[in-house]
Amino acid sequence: MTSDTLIQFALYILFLPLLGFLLLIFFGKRLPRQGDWIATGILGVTLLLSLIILFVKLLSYPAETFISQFTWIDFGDVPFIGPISVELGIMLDNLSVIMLVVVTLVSFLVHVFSIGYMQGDVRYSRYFAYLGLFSFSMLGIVITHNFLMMYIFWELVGLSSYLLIGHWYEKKTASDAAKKAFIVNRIGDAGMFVGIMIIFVTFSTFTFEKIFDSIAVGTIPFGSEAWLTAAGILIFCGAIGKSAQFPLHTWLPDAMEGPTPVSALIHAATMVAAGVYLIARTFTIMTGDALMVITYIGLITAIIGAVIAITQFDIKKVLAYSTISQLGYMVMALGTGAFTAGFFHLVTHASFKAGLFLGSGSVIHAMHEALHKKHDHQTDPQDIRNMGGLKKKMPVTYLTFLIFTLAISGVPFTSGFLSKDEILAGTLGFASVTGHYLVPVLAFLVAGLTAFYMFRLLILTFHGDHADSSRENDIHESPGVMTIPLIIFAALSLWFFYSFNPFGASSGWFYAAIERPMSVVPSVVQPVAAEVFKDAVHHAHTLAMVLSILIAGLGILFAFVVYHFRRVDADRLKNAAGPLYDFSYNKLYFDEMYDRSVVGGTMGLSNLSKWFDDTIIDGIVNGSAAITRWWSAFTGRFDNVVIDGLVNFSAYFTGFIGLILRKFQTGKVQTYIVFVIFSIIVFFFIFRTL
Amino acid sequence: MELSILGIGILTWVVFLPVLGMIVVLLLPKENGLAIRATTAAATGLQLLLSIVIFMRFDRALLGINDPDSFQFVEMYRWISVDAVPWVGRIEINYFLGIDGLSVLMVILTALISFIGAISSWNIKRLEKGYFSLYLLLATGMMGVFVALDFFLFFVFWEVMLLPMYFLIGIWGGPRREYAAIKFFIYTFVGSVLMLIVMLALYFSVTYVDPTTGEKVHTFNILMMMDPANFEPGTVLYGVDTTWRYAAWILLFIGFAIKIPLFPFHTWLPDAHVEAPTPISVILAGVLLKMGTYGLLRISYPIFPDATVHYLYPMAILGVISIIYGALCAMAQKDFKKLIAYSSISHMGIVVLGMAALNTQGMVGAVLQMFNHGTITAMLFLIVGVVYDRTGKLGLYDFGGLANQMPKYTGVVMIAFFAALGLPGLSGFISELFSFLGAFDTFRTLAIISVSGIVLTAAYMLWTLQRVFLGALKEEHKTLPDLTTRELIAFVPLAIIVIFLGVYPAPAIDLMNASLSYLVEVVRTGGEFVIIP
Amino acid sequence: MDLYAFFFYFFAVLTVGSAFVVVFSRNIIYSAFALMFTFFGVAALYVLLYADFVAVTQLLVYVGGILVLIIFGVMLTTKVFSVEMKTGTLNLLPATLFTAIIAGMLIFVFSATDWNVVPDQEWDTTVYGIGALLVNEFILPMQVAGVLLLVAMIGAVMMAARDWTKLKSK
Amino acid sequence: MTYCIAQIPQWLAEPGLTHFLVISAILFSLGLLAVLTRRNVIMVLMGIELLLNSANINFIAFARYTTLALDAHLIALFVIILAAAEAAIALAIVLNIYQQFSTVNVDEVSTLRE
Repeated sequence: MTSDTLIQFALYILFLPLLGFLLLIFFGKRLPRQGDWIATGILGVTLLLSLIILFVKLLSYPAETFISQFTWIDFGDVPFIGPISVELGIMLDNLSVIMLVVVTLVSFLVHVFSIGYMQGDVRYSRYFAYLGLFSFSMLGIVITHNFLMMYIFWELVGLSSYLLIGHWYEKKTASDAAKKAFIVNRIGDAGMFVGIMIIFVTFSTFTFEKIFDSIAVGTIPFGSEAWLTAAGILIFCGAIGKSAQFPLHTWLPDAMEGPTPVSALIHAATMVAAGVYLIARTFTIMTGDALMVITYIGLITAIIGAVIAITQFDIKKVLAYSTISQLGYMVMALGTGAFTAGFFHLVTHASFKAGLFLGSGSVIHAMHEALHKKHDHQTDPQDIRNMGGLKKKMPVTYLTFLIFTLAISGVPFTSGFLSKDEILAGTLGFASVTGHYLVPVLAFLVAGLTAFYMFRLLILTFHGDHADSSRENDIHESPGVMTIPLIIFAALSLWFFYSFNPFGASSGWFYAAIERPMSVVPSVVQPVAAEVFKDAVHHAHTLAMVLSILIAGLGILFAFVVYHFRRVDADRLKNAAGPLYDFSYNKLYFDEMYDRSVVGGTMGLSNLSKWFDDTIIDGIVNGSAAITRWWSAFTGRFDNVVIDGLVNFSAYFTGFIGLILRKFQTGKVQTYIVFVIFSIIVFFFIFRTL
Repeated sequence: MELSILGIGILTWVVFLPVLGMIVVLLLPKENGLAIRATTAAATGLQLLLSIVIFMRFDRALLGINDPDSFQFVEMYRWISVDAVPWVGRIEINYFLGIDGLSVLMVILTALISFIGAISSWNIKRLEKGYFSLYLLLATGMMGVFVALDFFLFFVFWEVMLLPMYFLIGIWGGPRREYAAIKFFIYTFVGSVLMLIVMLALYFSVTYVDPTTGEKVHTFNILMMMDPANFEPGTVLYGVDTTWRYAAWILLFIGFAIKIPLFPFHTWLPDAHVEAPTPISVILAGVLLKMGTYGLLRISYPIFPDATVHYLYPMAILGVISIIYGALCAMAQKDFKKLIAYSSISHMGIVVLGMAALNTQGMVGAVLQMFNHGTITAMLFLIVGVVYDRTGKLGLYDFGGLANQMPKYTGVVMIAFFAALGLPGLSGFISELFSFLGAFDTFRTLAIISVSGIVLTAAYMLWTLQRVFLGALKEEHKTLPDLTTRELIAFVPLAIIVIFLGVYPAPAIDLMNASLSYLVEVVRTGGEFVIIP
Repeated sequence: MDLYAFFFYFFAVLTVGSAFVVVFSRNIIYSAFALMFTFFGVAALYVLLYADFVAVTQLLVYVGGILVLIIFGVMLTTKVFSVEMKTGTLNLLPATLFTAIIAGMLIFVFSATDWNVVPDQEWDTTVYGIGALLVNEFILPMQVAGVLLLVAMIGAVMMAARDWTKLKSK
Repeated sequence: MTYCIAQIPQWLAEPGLTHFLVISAILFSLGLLAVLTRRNVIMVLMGIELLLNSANINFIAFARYTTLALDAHLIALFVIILAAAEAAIALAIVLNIYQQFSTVNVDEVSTLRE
């Protein structure tokens, strides 16, 4: 199979979902079964094609990069700047072909799951149409070969995320969440836009390859390394928004207002991981300083997510914060230089987190049906306090959920263990080279917390007794279309897909395929060199593995002690933590803080502008109104004729004259003539003196 | 390139077809509303058809700007020529039409929006005859402004456009129409007066030698004014970087800035929009605002390159203020139409910023943004018109949940709103992208500040979307009908253009790229250009 | 003081004097009759200025036409045989003041200006010249004037003939 | 002193252009006064006739003493024509006013004010 065929396949993969979107948006309601089979079928085909590409690429062309591009806009030879043209194109390298499979796989399975989950929804066909639009945009991000297309699809996934979060837009919370997601993402995107501007102004192109080559030969923005760092950080801003990194992470928990499969697809597995993918793509031009920023942002995010997740009761919220935390992990990994580990975690996380969300979807679906049967509309079907004991009722869901939980906690023989272990080793190595020991310490802490809160979730949901025994009998296992995707994800969360050695991924195909790219930035601002880093990681590896197993075990043990065996009372713990618990339960008060400062500030500013416009610039300027009133009092014969202060003096003056003239408007011709004559006399004397 | 129909040049046809329509309308009995509407639609439709012919036949490689030989579809006749007036000399005013890459897109936009406006005027109820004849006169005035190459002719068209607008707002407008119309008129008229002053100053400063008689003739020819060699030594505007030239530039700039409208001169716009009937709002936002920026590019830039370059930075600052201030004001509005009006201010700020960048990307972005803003805002005002026609309400909080009730309408709304907030894949993005890219090249800090505008735009647009279309439907709106076929006819072409130019903007960019690059060259070599970080 | 001067002063005094009566008489009928003398005086002044044709026209049109019209107007709108014949004034003080200033101004301008007077020319009758001009250079104004008169006539008839009381009762 | 005495009669003895102009000025002022002060519309009309006459005197005087010649005569003729038309229309209006308001006093007819 030649490279042309691969490119062709990639184009099919990109545009088939768009075709599905168009078909469904225009004809969806008229198609049999509202067209869900079209959407699912298309995704199935793209999955097949991506798998073909993956195998062919990794087996036949492991080291090559295929690019196909065309000139989209050509400015020609621009005066004072030189030739400018904008190319669009696609690029297939190992990174993108792996991402292709991840995206199409998760998307396909979510489509299948949705057929069961969304049964009977008011906008069933619309839902599948939007899923198609999302798949298209996400695949666009994956296979693009330039910044512009990256940005375009970056915003388009934002759009589809907006549409899907707001799927049930009759609910105020849903439309609020959708709006919040889009706007918060826009903030990040604005930063990314500035970064892209810096790049474009310097290199007159958007294409990754050309930019990397230019930097490699020493062309940097405005001749200063600081600008290069700034460009890197600004591009990373896009990732901050999309991957819900601190300080823009607040939209992701709210986004759980969308349907649960959407949360699995967009807000767990693919779109939020796009930020990580972006960093991986632009890793080449990241300076050491930029990577340091990325590391710490990731670290902070990981901690925040983990700390908040401990105390949440909404099953989806817990998962959302765990997603934030895991994304922080990936970002941090890339920041430290553990490139492969970070990206690996993206891939493994995609399957087990999508699985977790679908599992929670399955639970919520069952709860919802049970509550519906009892006409209970008060009880929240998503609150884990209303669950418990589902193990017996939903065995498939439980078992798969258990595997996912083990994976995310980093227990050996799971995919999560492989990737997490590599990341922790990476942080240790990073610390030993640079001396930032805070990074590994906190990273290990987060690993422990993750194990704890995930098992807390698992235990509260599936173990023990059901909260309300009267509805226990109404809860049933979900149908096959929903459990089969779960089983597939569970299988993918085991180690052997990635490496035959369950205690180290570095010998597997993944590590062979993905290698940390060479940095092209000037040597003064280079990050830790790949070889040095590799050595350090190698030394730290065994330590990291032992520690990570230990810590995960501790977390799990603690969760069992508190929630399963109830040796320690959870309420006592809560009271002991006191304000810390409140802090965590209220999500560290981020939303409140932003509402007061950013949202309030903007609204205040906007009201100020309106006031300024209505009062100062426009309206009757206070002064002119006062003068008008003074004048009318002075004449005493007129109502307060409002001179429309038309902003500037001339308008005011016109009104003023008008007022005087109005006085002369007696309706008697003779009076008018008197005035005419008077003016003639005046003119006479004026011109006489001239 | 020449193209004539019945011996009359195509530009004359394009400009005066509406006047022909107007004559027919005036001859029709006033009871025959259908015939009047059909005539209007036919006249503007033919205008659109001709503008498409122009688009097809337009030579993309010719430069234009200050080179009379590379203008296209040129028509030049002696219009007013008075010999030897005391202390003025020979007065010569030409009927001089022609287009280049700068104006061709505006011609197409004008024809398109005129046609859309005619379609959406269908449900005007009162005094149809007067309305449609004024409307057609307005169409002629607008088109004339974009094709005139003689300053006097330009001015005449400018004023011809002004009067019908005044009456259209003042008679067919909303409850406070007189106030709005007067405000519009006075604002614009102040601008006209300032322009007139500069026009006369230019007239007395510029002469050329008539090749047939050998005598020196004062002229209103814009192209002649662009050549510094034509300025008579000792006249007001002679020289480079003189105070008088700066003053003239500022006067012109204020005149045009009122029309754009740029930050401190913008308050007529919200009032005019709120009061104007829907089609007039469409015209106002779709075409009239572009005259300001077009005037700057056509007149201020090449005639006063020295002053232009000197004042680039203040101009860019005003643009940035407009972007952010307009967006902030829009966010605080409770009236649907006012919100869109302020969003226009914000979007036109982007045009000014792109223009001030004075490089090809920025200029192309700016002119494209003029076009795109024309189509997008036309859609937005039509959207407002749809709910206003059905409910008579404009408050943002009066609605909610229309998405379920009117799905086709909501589809159109989605396209327009997302195009307005610069979503990639729709035309607004392309032009904003290049405006910002260009601006970043010249004014680094300002461009970075202005990017915050796109966040604000997203915020108020989505908020509006939420308030009007999402949420629960109100009881009294349960019977609202979806879009009619006629409304769809108005929306669909615009939506198609918005999507097409978003996906493949090259056809539009190719039209103007050569001319605008040349304009950049002309202006930059005429003054001392510096990059301000 | 030759004969010319005598006639001039005589008619000047007649004109101005009767004009005074016109303006200051409280009885409108007196005013109307005094106006006749003013017109006569003006006609005589025209004769003194060698404008025979204009003088005759003045007599015919003003005295024969306009004055009659005015008197009719007076009769139709005033109760002639009542004591109400007197008409009031308004704005007397400012108007008089302004008029005085205007008069002073005019007289000052007229007498202070150095008129470009051509030496005395003796004329024959002007009728021939006027006739020639009327059908040559002034043909268009004459036609327009004719149309104007026609329009004025029809208009006046239309307006005067409309019966308001009947319209109102309907 | 003798110089002065000799001057005045001579100035008086030869009526020239200025004399006619002064007459016309006086007539003009009187007409104006009538227009301005009288309440009766017909009196106002008479004032207007006086104004027109004074203008005519000017024309004819200039015709005699300057190069204006016959052109001025013609203009005077047109003025007379105009005056005739104006008088006819004006009186028709007056009649209408009288029937409408039962008065011909201008100060009572002030609908123009609204």
